[in-house]
Amino acid sequence: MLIVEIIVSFFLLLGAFFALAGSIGLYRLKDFFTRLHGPTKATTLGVGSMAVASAIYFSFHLEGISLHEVLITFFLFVTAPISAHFLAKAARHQRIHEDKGHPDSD
Amino acid sequence: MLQGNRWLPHPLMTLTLIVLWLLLMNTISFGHIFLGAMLGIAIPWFTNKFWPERPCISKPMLMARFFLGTFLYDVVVANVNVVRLILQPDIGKLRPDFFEVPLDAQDELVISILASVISLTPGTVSSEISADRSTLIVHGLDVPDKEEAVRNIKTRYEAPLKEMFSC
Amino acid sequence: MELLVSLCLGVMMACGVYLALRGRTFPVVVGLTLIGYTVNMFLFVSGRLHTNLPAVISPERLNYADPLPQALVLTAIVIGFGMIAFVVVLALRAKGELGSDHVDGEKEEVR
Amino acid sequence: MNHWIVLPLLLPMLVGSIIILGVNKDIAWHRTLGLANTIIVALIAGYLVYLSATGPIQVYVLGDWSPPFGIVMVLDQLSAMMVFITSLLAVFCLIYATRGADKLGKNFHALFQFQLLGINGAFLTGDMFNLFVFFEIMLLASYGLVLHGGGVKRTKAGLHYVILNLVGSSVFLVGVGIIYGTLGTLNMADLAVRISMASPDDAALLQAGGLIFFAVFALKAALLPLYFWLPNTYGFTSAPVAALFAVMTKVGVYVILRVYTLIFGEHAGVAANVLHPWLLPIALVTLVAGAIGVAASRDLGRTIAYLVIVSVGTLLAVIGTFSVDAIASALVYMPHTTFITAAMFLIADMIRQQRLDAGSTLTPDLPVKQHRLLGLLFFTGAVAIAGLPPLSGFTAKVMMLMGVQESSSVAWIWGLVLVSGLMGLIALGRAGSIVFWKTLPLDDSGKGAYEKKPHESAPAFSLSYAFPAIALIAISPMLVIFGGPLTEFAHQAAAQIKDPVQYVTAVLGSDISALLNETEGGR
Amino acid sequence: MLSIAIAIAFAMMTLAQLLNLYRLFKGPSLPDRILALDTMYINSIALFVLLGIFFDTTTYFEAALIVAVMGFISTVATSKYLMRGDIVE
Amino acid sequence: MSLPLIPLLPLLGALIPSLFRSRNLNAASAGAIAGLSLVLLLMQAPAVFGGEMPLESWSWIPAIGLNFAFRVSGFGFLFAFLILAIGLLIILYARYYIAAEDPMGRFYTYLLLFMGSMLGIVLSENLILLMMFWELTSISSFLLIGFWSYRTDAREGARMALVITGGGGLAMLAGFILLGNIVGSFELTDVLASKDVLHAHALYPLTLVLILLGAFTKSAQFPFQFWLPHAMAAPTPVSAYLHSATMVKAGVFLLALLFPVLSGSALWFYIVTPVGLITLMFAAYMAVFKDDLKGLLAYSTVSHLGLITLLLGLGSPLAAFTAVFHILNHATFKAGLFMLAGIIDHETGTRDMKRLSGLWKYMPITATLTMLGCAAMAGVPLFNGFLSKEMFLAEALEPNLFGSFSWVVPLGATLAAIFAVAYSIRMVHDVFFKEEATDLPKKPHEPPHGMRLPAEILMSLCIIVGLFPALIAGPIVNVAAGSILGDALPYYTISIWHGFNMALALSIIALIGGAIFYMQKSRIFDSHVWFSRYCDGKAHFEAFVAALVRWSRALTTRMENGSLQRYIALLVGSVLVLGTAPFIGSSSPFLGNVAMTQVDPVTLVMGLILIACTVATVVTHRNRILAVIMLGTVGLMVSLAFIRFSAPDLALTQISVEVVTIILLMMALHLLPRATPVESTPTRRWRDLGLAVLAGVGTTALMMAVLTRPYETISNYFLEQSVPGGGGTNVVNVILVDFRGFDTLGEIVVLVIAGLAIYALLHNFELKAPKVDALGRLWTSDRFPLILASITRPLLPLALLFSAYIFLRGHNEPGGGFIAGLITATVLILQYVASGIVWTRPRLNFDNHIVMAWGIIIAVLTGLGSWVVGYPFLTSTFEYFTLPLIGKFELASAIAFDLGVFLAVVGSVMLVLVKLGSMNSPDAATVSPTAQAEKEEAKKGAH
Ligand code: NA
Ligand code: NA
Repeated sequence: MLIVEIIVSFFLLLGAFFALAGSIGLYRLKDFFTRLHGPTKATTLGVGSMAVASAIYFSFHLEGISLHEVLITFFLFVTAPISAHFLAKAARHQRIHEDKGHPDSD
Repeated sequence: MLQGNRWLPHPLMTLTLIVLWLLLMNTISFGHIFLGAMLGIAIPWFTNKFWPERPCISKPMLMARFFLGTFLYDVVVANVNVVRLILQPDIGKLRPDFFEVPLDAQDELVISILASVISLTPGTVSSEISADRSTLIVHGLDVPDKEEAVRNIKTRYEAPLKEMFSC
Repeated sequence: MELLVSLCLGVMMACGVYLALRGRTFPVVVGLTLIGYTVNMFLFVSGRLHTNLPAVISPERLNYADPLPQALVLTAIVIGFGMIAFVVVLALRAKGELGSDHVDGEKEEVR
Repeated sequence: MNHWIVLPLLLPMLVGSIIILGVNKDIAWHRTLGLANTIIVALIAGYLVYLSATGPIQVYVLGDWSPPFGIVMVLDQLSAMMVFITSLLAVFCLIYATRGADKLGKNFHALFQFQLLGINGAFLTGDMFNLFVFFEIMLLASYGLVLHGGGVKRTKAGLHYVILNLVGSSVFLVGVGIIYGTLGTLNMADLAVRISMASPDDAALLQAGGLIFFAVFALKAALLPLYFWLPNTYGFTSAPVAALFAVMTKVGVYVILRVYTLIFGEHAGVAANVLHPWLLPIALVTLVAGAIGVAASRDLGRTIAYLVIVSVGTLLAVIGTFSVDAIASALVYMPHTTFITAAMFLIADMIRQQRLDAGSTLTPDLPVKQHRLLGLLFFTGAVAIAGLPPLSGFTAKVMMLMGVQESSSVAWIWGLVLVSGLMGLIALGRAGSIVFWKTLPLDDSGKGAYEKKPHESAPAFSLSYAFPAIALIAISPMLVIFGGPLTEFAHQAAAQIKDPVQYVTAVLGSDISALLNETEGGR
Repeated sequence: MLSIAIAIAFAMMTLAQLLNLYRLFKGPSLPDRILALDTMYINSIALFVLLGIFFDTTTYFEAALIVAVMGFISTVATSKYLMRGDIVE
Repeated sequence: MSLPLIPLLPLLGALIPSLFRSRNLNAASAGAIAGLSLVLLLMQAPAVFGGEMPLESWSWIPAIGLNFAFRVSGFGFLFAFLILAIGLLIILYARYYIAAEDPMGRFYTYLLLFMGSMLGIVLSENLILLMMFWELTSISSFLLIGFWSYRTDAREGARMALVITGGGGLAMLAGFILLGNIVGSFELTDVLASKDVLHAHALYPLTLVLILLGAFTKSAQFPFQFWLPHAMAAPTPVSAYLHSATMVKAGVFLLALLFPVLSGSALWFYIVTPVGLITLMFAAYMAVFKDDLKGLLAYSTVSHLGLITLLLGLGSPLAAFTAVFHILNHATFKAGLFMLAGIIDHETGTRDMKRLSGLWKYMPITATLTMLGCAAMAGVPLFNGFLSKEMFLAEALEPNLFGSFSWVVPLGATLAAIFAVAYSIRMVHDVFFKEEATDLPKKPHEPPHGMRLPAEILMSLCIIVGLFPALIAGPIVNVAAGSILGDALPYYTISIWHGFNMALALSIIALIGGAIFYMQKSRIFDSHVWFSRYCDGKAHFEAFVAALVRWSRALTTRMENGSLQRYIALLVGSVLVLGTAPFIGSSSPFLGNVAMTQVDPVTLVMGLILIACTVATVVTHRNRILAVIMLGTVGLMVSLAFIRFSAPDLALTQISVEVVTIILLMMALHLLPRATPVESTPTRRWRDLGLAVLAGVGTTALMMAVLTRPYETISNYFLEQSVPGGGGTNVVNVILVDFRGFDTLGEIVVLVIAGLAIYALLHNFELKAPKVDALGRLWTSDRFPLILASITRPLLPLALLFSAYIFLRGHNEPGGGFIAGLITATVLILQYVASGIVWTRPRLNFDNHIVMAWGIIIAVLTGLGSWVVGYPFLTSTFEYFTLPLIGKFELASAIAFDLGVFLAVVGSVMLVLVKLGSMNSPDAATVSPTAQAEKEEAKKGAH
């Protein structure tokens, strides 16, 4: 059981690290388009990895396997690029890349 | 590969749904396979009009290799890479920029999958598809060489995708 | 914990009321939505705060959160949604009929 | 289990939905279904009144989950009477609406059925949260009906009505939260039992819960300072809707009566009689404000709307003394004022139509086309409203004056009820005089002034068009002629209300109600 | 050991939420704020998952999945609002 | 049953005259009805004169002491007789008087109504019944006075009469209720026998004053006298009837009727006597200066009513007796005089005594009759008026009145008598004598005989009674007075000659003085003008009403300034006051004694984020889209809180509803201004902030008060019964679909209504959307970005599977029909977002109206299923089945119910969002099935 705990802990911490990194990117980076990269990739992977951790955990803690958490990961991976694409499109429409740091448009 | 008919318009989708159902339910009892099959038949029947075209996957093995190999590897690498860039002390050194990828693929689904894949892999977010669908505008987090980036995308992602979906 | 929740509700209620007292339909709707969140929480919390006691019966558990307020709040959320939807559309209709989005249909429109 | 009790709810719910199914069908189809169902519901409601008068309080246990766990519908004399008033009124309002008002917008008939459902539900339910649900059904349907047809004034008034009530609904939930959070139950009878045993430590909190409810009910009932939405809402909406709404404020009155006799009544221990110090003065001030509004009004529709406020003030002032006699008299006044104000809304609408541009504003204009018919109707209605004999306003007023005699505030009630009656008389006299007598071209001398011509393009109404108004007006003398049985019924109903043990026994069985008796006796 | 990992993960995700909040408030552009909100949605999934492991229950799974679905739809709709004004056209 | 018929015949038959077109039939039918009543009355005469009092009584509304009870006392008989006899004469007279253009049928209808009401007053045995008839006379006289409604004076006169007499009636009603209560019965027989009980009661003064108010207003006693002269705007038959024998006499009738029980106290004396005296003098004086014939008669009437009141006030049996006698006499001559005034008006076209003169030449018979009437009015010997007036003077001279002020009454009486003589002379002299008038509107001549006949009869009676009082009037007056006074009836014979006494002397002084006063009239005239103007209560009354209206309007507009913000503030304020009041001065502790639980850091931070976002919503609210985003964050945090505190179902619901709400808000925002301008003043904002903070503090405080207290809930039952009774492990869901399924049914009805009402609101409604975004840029031309459409389409089946999962799991795990419905609706809406209405609509080819309606129908039918097997509505059932291969599964009726919920949610949410979306999408209209149906309908209509 210890090995399971270790694996779960690993995935959890790795996921949390990536997710936090995504948010740090959101916090730190200088313009919208660069900020977009963090949440799109790091956060998606991070949270996805935590879902996998959960799947592993419950597969060993409950009767039978528990894989449905993987669906969350799957869903995040399918939708994250669309969200990112849309946000980028919206930002391009607002021409944020032309005059950097445009204040709230509305 | 799997041809649909009036009663089973999307055999592949039906299969996917059954698998998903079992995943959701966390069981593989016969009762749930039965229920999943019922839903797997009923739902595509209802949604057929939304997605009448059956994606033609000519090379399933290539597909598997691509998504479980290249893609998964790139995702992890991309993330490590991005995290490194994000966390580096001097973020002023980044060279973010837009660049245009000319598209060979014409199929909507292929373009969409390509765009998604691009967004999930090294330092790039696809941010616009031109109106004539001939180019994809991509934003890179750190782009020292635009041409290199374009070439990378075209060979590493577009080519296999085109190939696996070409019938 | 109780104090934290109560404070959160107080702030939400205050902000909701302040917005509901504005002169334009849109902030009023936002305010009403906030008030709605607040009272739903209020009703929910009246069944007390329970940690890790979801009211799903399972043989391993002895204690459960009070399910009744939860059911009530579920109903209240749905009803509140219907109401908010209606008032949003009514705000549109009022804008069309009154020529302004002021709640009294009076003031000049400011873009 | 007597299934008749839930039919006034299930039938409108079902038929309303069936009407939606025919959303693209001919309006005649909607009308036939809606009207047929409303008539059936009214007949059933009539049977329920009979049932309630001849037997004990009946309880319908929905889902067969014994109270206090499930939801119950409770048929006592009060709820039966209110359901009957509503259903009967709905029949006439709907008939009037089928003369054209229902075609001004979409979905009128379905909304109407749901309105009926909401109101009847509010009267029948024996559960505090279910009451909230029915309030919301009633309100949302009323929003739809109020705004039916659109127009600038209607929309603005509707907006105010809707937003205020949205805030009100939120307050209701806070109230539910407080009482549930302290007493742990929602069934009204169970609340009554538990509150009687509540700890003195909870006194202020329970009282606050009780009074916060009152704010909501006061908004619905249109008490000062929460009635300002009413004059425009009622005055500017379509006539059949305004007429139906004559019963909406009564829902507020009903709930006040129910909640503050059953739950926060005499036996409520630490929260006993929590509303007593508040209701009477507020109602009296409302009465005065309403009368002032009546005097101030420049429009017939608004005049009647203010009369609704006056009637609410009167009702609650009388109820505010909380004696059996007073409540009985209020219950006699209830059908009178509901039917007559409804009739007046319809009459005002017919007048408005025949005066074309002048509409219902109180300015001299050409005579109405059918001055004899409309004049007679208006005059009769005015006599009834002003509380003059031989119509029901008089008997109700006399009974109310007698009913409050034991109250220490009798002088205030008498004075204000009588004076507001006089102000109503002045205002209605003025209004009728302007509409029917002071007609253009103004002429002080000539004989033959009866030859004055109305608008040529004004519509003329057949008797069948005027039928709903005539029928509603005709109820007034009926209430006098059959005043004996009516007052007797009201008296029994009032006695039933003032004895919550009956209610609690019916709902929870005698074991639990014994607790109530004990605690009552103990204090 | 797992509980320590969970605690650390909780701390990290909470910090992440605060950083998201910073971006939400700071902006400066609307896409920035929408991105911040979207990230908050996704990080909330992480919190649900952590909570599930912490309490040893799968009851929160549906909530996590729904937050994923709804966060996505919300972001798409908001972005479309910025681009087209008309969401359903 | 014959007694009630006497008043009921005219009341119930009132409409009959209106049925005929012929004027003769109008009059004849009215006359027949009145005649029939008179016959019925006379049938009671033997009994009445035999000293009995016929009485018939039925119980009517015991709760208000109302019995349908009638009596014919002697006094009532006298009055009823006057009402019917004079009424018949009036009917005859009016046949000639009412012009051809006037609606005669209606006139008779009103007249009969009035007649019946008067009869009701005088024949009622029950006080409440009497009250009903009393107010009926106010109403019917309102109609009669306003008969010529096109005239301003008629309208105003009628309204004033109604308000004054109606108002007095209200006071009297209050008095009657007090009286009835003190006595313990509303039957006159009981009341009249209860003098001692009443006088001993603390409320006697109030009762008396209230009843007197009613009587005085009705009988136009000072200071309420002013309405009566203005009631003269009525057609003359009306004046003749109302102001001689009937309406105004109702007041004195009542005084006399209740004389036995009310009188006999100092209070009675000190109120009634002065009022009568002042009225008597004041009105007589005013009458002298009236140029209008009817005005003169009106004031004279007021004055005579004052006289009768004064007599009753004096309180002695003989005075009461005299009052009764004078009632009879006054009715006779005054009715005749009014008719004559009407004849003069009718034949000359004017009633103005300044214009009329020298008519003797043209109308000698009318002149003669008028002189007879005036002689009676002036109290000239040998006429009936003299008799009662002399008796009055004799009473006035009774010593011991007012102690040392005992001279006041005789002096006043004499003065009034002088004025009476003067105006009587004036009426005769100014009209019929002096030089011949030249500018009369019509050429005067005698009226048709039928019109004069009633006056002739009445004047003859004046003389006959005057000559043979004991013979003609004696019996009836005795009977009448006897019924009031009972044993106290004084032994008194009416006769012309009582020998030389002080009263006779005063009579003579009055006659001479009156003549002198008339001759000196012109001197006083000028000084009188201002007095007359000042003393006309009408101006004051009108000014009062106008002020009332003005004041009401000012107050109303100040309170109801049409500002929703104020109304909301009032509502919030009311809640604050009501919620705070119980805590003030309460001995119960504010907080309970349950300890608080520990805060963990994660929850603390999330709570702070929630607070921050909430505040941010307010701070950013002027930038609306920003506020929406902040609101979205608040919603997310609330659902986190639900998860944190063990309510997964709520979290699911909250987050779904939240997103749909946000979409809805943005769809609306597209059509609304995108910014909120700064409008309210800083003061106002501070006020709002103060109110908001108080509301917040109140919420926190109440929440704390609740959370720190122990409570016992009924919920254990649900937890215990959920599996065995409801067949599900998710207790929240079992409560929703089973224990409290009725709430849920109501909840979906709310959603469906919202759909319906919103659809109706948006129907045929358009709102212009801006062509550019907030930065002034054209919208992106790419309406449906490729990537979204091509990914969401394959995702749709997966999402539907997910919602099926949520739906089916609901009974046992978090989920259920509602959340599944919301997921389905949102993913379908996502298709609209991705691909547009034109593309999506045909692919979802069902009317959302029908989907949501089926939702309710299925839910209701599921509930009704239990009826069939004899259980109440919504009784659930579930069963576990085991099928080969498939294994054990559960079928619960609750699932069917939940399906209804699902459909209602899908239908209503879709209906709203799609309708709202298509509002501004012109191409969307082409694909809506409803639009198609409407088009077809329009086509059908065109054919
Ligand atoms: Na990428
Ligand atoms: Na649109």
